[in-house]
Amino acid sequence: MFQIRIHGRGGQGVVTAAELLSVAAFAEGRHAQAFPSFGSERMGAPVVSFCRLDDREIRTREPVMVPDALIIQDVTLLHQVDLFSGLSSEGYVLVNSTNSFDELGLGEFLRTFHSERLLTCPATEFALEHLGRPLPNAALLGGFAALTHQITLDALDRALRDRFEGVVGECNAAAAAAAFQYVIDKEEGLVRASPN
Amino acid sequence: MTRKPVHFYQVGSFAVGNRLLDDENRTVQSNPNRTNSIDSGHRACQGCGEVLGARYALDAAMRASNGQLVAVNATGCLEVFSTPYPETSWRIAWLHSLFGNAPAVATGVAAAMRVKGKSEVRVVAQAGDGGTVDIGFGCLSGMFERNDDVLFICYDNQGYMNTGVQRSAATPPAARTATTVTAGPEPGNVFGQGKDLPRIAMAHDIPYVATATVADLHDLEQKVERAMEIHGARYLHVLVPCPLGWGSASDETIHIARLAKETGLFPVFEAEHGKVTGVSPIRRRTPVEEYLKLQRRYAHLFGPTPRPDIVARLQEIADENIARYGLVTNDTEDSVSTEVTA
Amino acid sequence: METPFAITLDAGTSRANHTGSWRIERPLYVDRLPPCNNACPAGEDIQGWLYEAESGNYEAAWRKLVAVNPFPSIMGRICFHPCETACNRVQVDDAVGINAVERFLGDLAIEHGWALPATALDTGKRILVVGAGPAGLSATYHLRRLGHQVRLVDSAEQLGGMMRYGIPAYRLPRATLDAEIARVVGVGVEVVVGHVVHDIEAERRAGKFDAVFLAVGAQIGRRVDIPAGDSSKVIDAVSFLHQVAAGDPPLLGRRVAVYGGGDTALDAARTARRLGATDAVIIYRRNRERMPAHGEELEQALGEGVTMRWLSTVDRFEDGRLVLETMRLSDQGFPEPTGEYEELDADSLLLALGQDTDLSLLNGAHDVVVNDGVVEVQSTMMTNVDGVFAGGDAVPADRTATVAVGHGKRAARGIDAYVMGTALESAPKHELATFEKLNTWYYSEAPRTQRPELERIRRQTNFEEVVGGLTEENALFEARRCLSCGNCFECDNCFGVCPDNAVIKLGDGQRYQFDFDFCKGCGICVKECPCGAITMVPERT
Amino acid sequence: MLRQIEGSRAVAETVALCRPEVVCAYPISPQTHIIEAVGAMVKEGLLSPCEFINVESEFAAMSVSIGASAAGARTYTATASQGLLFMIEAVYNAAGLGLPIVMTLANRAIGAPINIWNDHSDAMAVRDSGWIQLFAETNQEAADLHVQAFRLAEELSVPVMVCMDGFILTHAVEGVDILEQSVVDGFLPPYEPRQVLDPKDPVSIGAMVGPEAFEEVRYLAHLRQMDALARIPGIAKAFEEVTGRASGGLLRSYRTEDADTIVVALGSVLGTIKDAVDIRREAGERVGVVGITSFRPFPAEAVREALSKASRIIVIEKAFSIGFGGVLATDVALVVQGADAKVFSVVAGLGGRAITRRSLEDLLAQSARGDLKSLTFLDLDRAAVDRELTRMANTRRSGPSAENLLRDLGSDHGASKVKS
Repeated sequence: MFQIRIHGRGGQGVVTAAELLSVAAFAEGRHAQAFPSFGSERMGAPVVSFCRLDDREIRTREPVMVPDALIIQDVTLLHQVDLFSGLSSEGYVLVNSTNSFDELGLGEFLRTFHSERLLTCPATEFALEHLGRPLPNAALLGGFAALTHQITLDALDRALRDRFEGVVGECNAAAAAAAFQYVIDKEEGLVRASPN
Repeated sequence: MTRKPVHFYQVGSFAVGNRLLDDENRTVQSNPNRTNSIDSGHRACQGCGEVLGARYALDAAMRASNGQLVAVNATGCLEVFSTPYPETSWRIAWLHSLFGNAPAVATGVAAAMRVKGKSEVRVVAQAGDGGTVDIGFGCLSGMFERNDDVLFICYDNQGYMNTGVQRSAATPPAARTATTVTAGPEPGNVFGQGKDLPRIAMAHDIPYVATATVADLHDLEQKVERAMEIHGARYLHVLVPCPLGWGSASDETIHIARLAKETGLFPVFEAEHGKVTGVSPIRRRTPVEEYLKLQRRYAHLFGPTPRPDIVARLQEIADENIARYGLVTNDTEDSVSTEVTA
Repeated sequence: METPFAITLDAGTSRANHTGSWRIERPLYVDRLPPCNNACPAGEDIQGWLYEAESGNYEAAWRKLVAVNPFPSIMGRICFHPCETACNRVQVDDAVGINAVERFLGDLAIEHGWALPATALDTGKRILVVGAGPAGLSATYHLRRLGHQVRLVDSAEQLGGMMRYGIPAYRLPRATLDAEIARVVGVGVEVVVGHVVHDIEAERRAGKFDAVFLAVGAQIGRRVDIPAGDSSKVIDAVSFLHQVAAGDPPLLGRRVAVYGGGDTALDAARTARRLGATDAVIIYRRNRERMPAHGEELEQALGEGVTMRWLSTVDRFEDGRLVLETMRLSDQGFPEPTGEYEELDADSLLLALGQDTDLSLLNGAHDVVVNDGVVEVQSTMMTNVDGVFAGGDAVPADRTATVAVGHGKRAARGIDAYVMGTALESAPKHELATFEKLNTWYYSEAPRTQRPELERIRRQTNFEEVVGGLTEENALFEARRCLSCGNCFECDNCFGVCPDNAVIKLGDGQRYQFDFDFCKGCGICVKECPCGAITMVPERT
Repeated sequence: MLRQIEGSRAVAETVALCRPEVVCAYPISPQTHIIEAVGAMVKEGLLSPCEFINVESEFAAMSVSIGASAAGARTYTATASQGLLFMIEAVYNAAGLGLPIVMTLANRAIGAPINIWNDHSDAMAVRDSGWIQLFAETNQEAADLHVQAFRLAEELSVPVMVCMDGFILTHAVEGVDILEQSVVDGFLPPYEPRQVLDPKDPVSIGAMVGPEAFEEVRYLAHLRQMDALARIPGIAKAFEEVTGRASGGLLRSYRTEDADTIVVALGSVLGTIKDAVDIRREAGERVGVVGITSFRPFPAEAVREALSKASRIIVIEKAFSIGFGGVLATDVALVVQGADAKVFSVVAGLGGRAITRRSLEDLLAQSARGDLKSLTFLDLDRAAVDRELTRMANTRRSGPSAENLLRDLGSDHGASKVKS
């Protein structure tokens, strides 16, 4: 079972992200479970959502407490919420940012992690470019697909087009694809950067 | 509202029947084949005004709907004395649910009839003043606001009579009830409280609001007929004296209701979409004393230490009504035109 | 429908619960005596025939009327209608115009030629009626209806008595009078006119009459001794009116004085005006309040230019000049001489000081008790002599045509009982329906219809009828103003206001009945009955 | 068709397939998404004929439902928590009148202190109202139970409440097979009311019943629920025949064949419990689970049967009767009395407190060690409680405990949802 925890702020589509993730996985014949952290939060407050992916029935209803992957939609949360709770050094971390982890001041904390499982991605920029609105969701999911290979870009593309009709679907899909490509490129760059 | 002129002086404009009129111009109550929606054998007190009001209103509604009527009843005297197992006095389709929900239940019945394509079936909800102005007020306001196709009839006997005469938001000032005893500087119910539900109903801009009393059958039946011509939320507020709660003689019920109107204490009028469209002017203007003295709930105003000051305040209320609705007209001493033109 | 136990109940099942057991008092339908009926000297069931008239059943109304009084058209003109004075409606607005409706019905009957009810089978009894005035004609009519043979004799050439010879044509057109008298005679009466009865006993024996009815009226004008010069013309008003009626009016000159304060004085004065008198002055020793004549008659007279000299007596009459003494009223209201005199020019003086009865025909019947010039009678109208009955102006009573008609009817019943040897049973009198017993809320006030009056000027110059009749609309209107005091008129109030549906409506004309299985005895029906036809009585214990 | 959708959506679409004729709506979390979706379907004409009525309160919602059902319409509404309590008078009335209304209850805690998160206090508050109460373990079951609920309600003329855990199920997106309209139509015949308001056949519904017949009326209501016990398995079986899916029924057992310890629970927590049980099984413990679907009527026989071999019965429930203990535990203890099994009452997940697999494993271990108390409050912050107790002992006016606890625990603990 692969468990994802998504951190963001109310209004950024945190809940939708988890749902889209589950829908994409479901489309590929996997069992998926997505659910929000149930709160009385309003726009702007820190929000969390969860997603579980598995090849067998998912029975548990507990919140994701030992995530395999973290998606952080808003770096301003870094120093406000206990984002990394339960995350092992085997885990994946995807952060929406134009800065590197070092620049975010996380270099030290993540030193024990697998570097190829850590990624910052300028999702908001992709969003602004393709949607014209700062909604990093789709782009982050594209990045997540490239980073973890838990879902394919195709499945994500379909999920997005199902969820958002017409142009909006197009734009979201485009943002996702752009981020996906960005990650692939960056990974290759990484490989090149470390010859041995 | 159009009224048929009545020229038959002997029979008068006000008697229940008139052998000189064509059948269709006679009252429903004069018809031997009237529904008797609430039939004999009920357990209402001697001289009960509420059962009279209910039969008047529902029989008229039955005629107006060609018998296609369903009535919803709130908890209260009317419900208790009409349907104690194993006998019911109702001859019409009737449902009792709770004290405070008659308007909502009626909304449900109306919705069901609509969805079932039985548009010919009309729905009436009825409650006492407690079930209307107090505990049922929320549901009533909701039903009004949604303009549901329900005629809601309040039989106002100005208190919780079923539970032994306690004060409601419809209890008039100075009246004695078990919870507004005649002690202290302001004996009985205090001034400056209570709800004027007809006006609150009008504020909802519903198609039809009217008041009536059991003393003027013609007026009451005409208002029910008018209400039944309209679809949407309608409200009819009927004053029904309660011999038990008011401390009046059982044979005075209609007389007292008449005086309530003639003094101006109970304005009889009708309104459409929030605007007053007609009033029943006072026929023989009467000072409030005549009305009050017939009821023991006001006895403390005329006792060993009379309270002319309080009586005067009640007279002021009557005068304000008279001014607000223009209840006194040139015809006020001339009943003929009072009834013929309105 | 499969309904759940106890929660759902079948319609109307509570009729199994007889709430009549709650009752400590029970309502009771009653009939009370309407004040109009109570006041009618002729004994008419006024409310009864008004009830028919309300529905527009005019013939039915007329039949109810003539069952008692064969002269609706006449009464509708000359009756002083005490019924209207007694009418409870006076306390709401104005009395119902009973008299006008009666006249309307009477005229309608004449117009349509409605016939009086058929007479009963011949009893073989023969009755002699002396005097064809209202009393005699009324008695004749009722006796014929009872199946008796009647011989009607009168000294005059035409029937009608005072109705013809005392009441001027402008108040009672001859056509009307003739029509209604003809209708009575038409039921089969042996009429003998121009025949003066000198000995009643002799005539009775000769004609083998089982009974006689004396209705000779009061035809003799009372005279007082007034010093008068030869040239001064003094006539009694009764003779004057008689001569006018007979078509042989005496010459009175242009200035006519009438002495007296009764209706005859007014009739004489108004007739004089019509005969061309420029001045018609009535001299009366009391004042207007104490004048016996009926108010509306005086109004009409004044309207026609008749003038009044109140508080005056005629001292003497000489050379076309009347000397009058001025009177004053004592504390008791009696006129007293003042010793002051004044003069009044007059060509003639008519005396209207009352009438006396000519009882010379009783000479043979010495036993008949006569008192103060009139005949004493019992309630059956029989004198103290077997088989001799009397009525009208000849017996002690108000001298009006209506009273006379009542006498005639009562005498007829008395005579019938006497000749048939049966006891005269009188129906129990109901309690009077007083105003307090009504709930007038249910009646709307309505103005009384004023009878159209002919222009005064026309009245002064001819004998055309002064007071016009009602149109049908007005008559219907008047009839429907009746409050039906004391008697159910099926307004459905009791049926409608019963909280327990304990009143059963029996259908048109059948009234109602209480369902004591359910009546709780609240009494609302009693309180709300407009005409006071329900009462409460204690529950039987 | 199997789709990855939110639980609320699945329920709304399934309810629509049942062709309700009158639907009353009043918003309250976490039920709101359901009536929003149904309302949209009515407005879009996808569900027709149907009267969708936005009422002014839950009291009105149930009251309108009463009128509509009495007039012969198939009627549906949904609520939760305070909403259920606000309509409770009408809830009892609907059952008393025998009106086959179906209502979704998105289970949520009851204040004060106000709390929007999941537990079963609301359902327990109307346990004795005369409604049938069915609990769903998954969103698939929640959807399926509604179809069965309408059939059950209308066969018996009894209202049915389908309970699904608020947020945990209503807001969870997972695979749910939404039935075909033809399948539902085949399974659920048109509503034939047992009694109906009809001017042509007038009756008085809702008479006043005195001592002479009231007990009988109530006893007959009890018999109808006993009747329901007999029908529920049959309806579930019929449902399985047309859908090929086992949903509903009275209860379901998991790995109880040889179990000496059996955990009993209601609703969605059963999934997490099963995971925990599997793990304990691997550790060699003979543990099983019994999930109760029909809480009212309570399947006494079936429960006794299912627990007959167990020596330790652990009843985990998201509600309790303050002053005594578990509500379900009390019912279970009553039916197994006589057998030599000990019943442990575990109160867990109140007000949305997550019930974690870890805590459940610990609980089972504790039970295996034999030191499980008869009444346990899972994951109770004992320290915070003790501090409040001392505070109350020391100062007379210590203020409301809830606020004090929050202050003590610190806002992030108090308000945040995710804790490790």
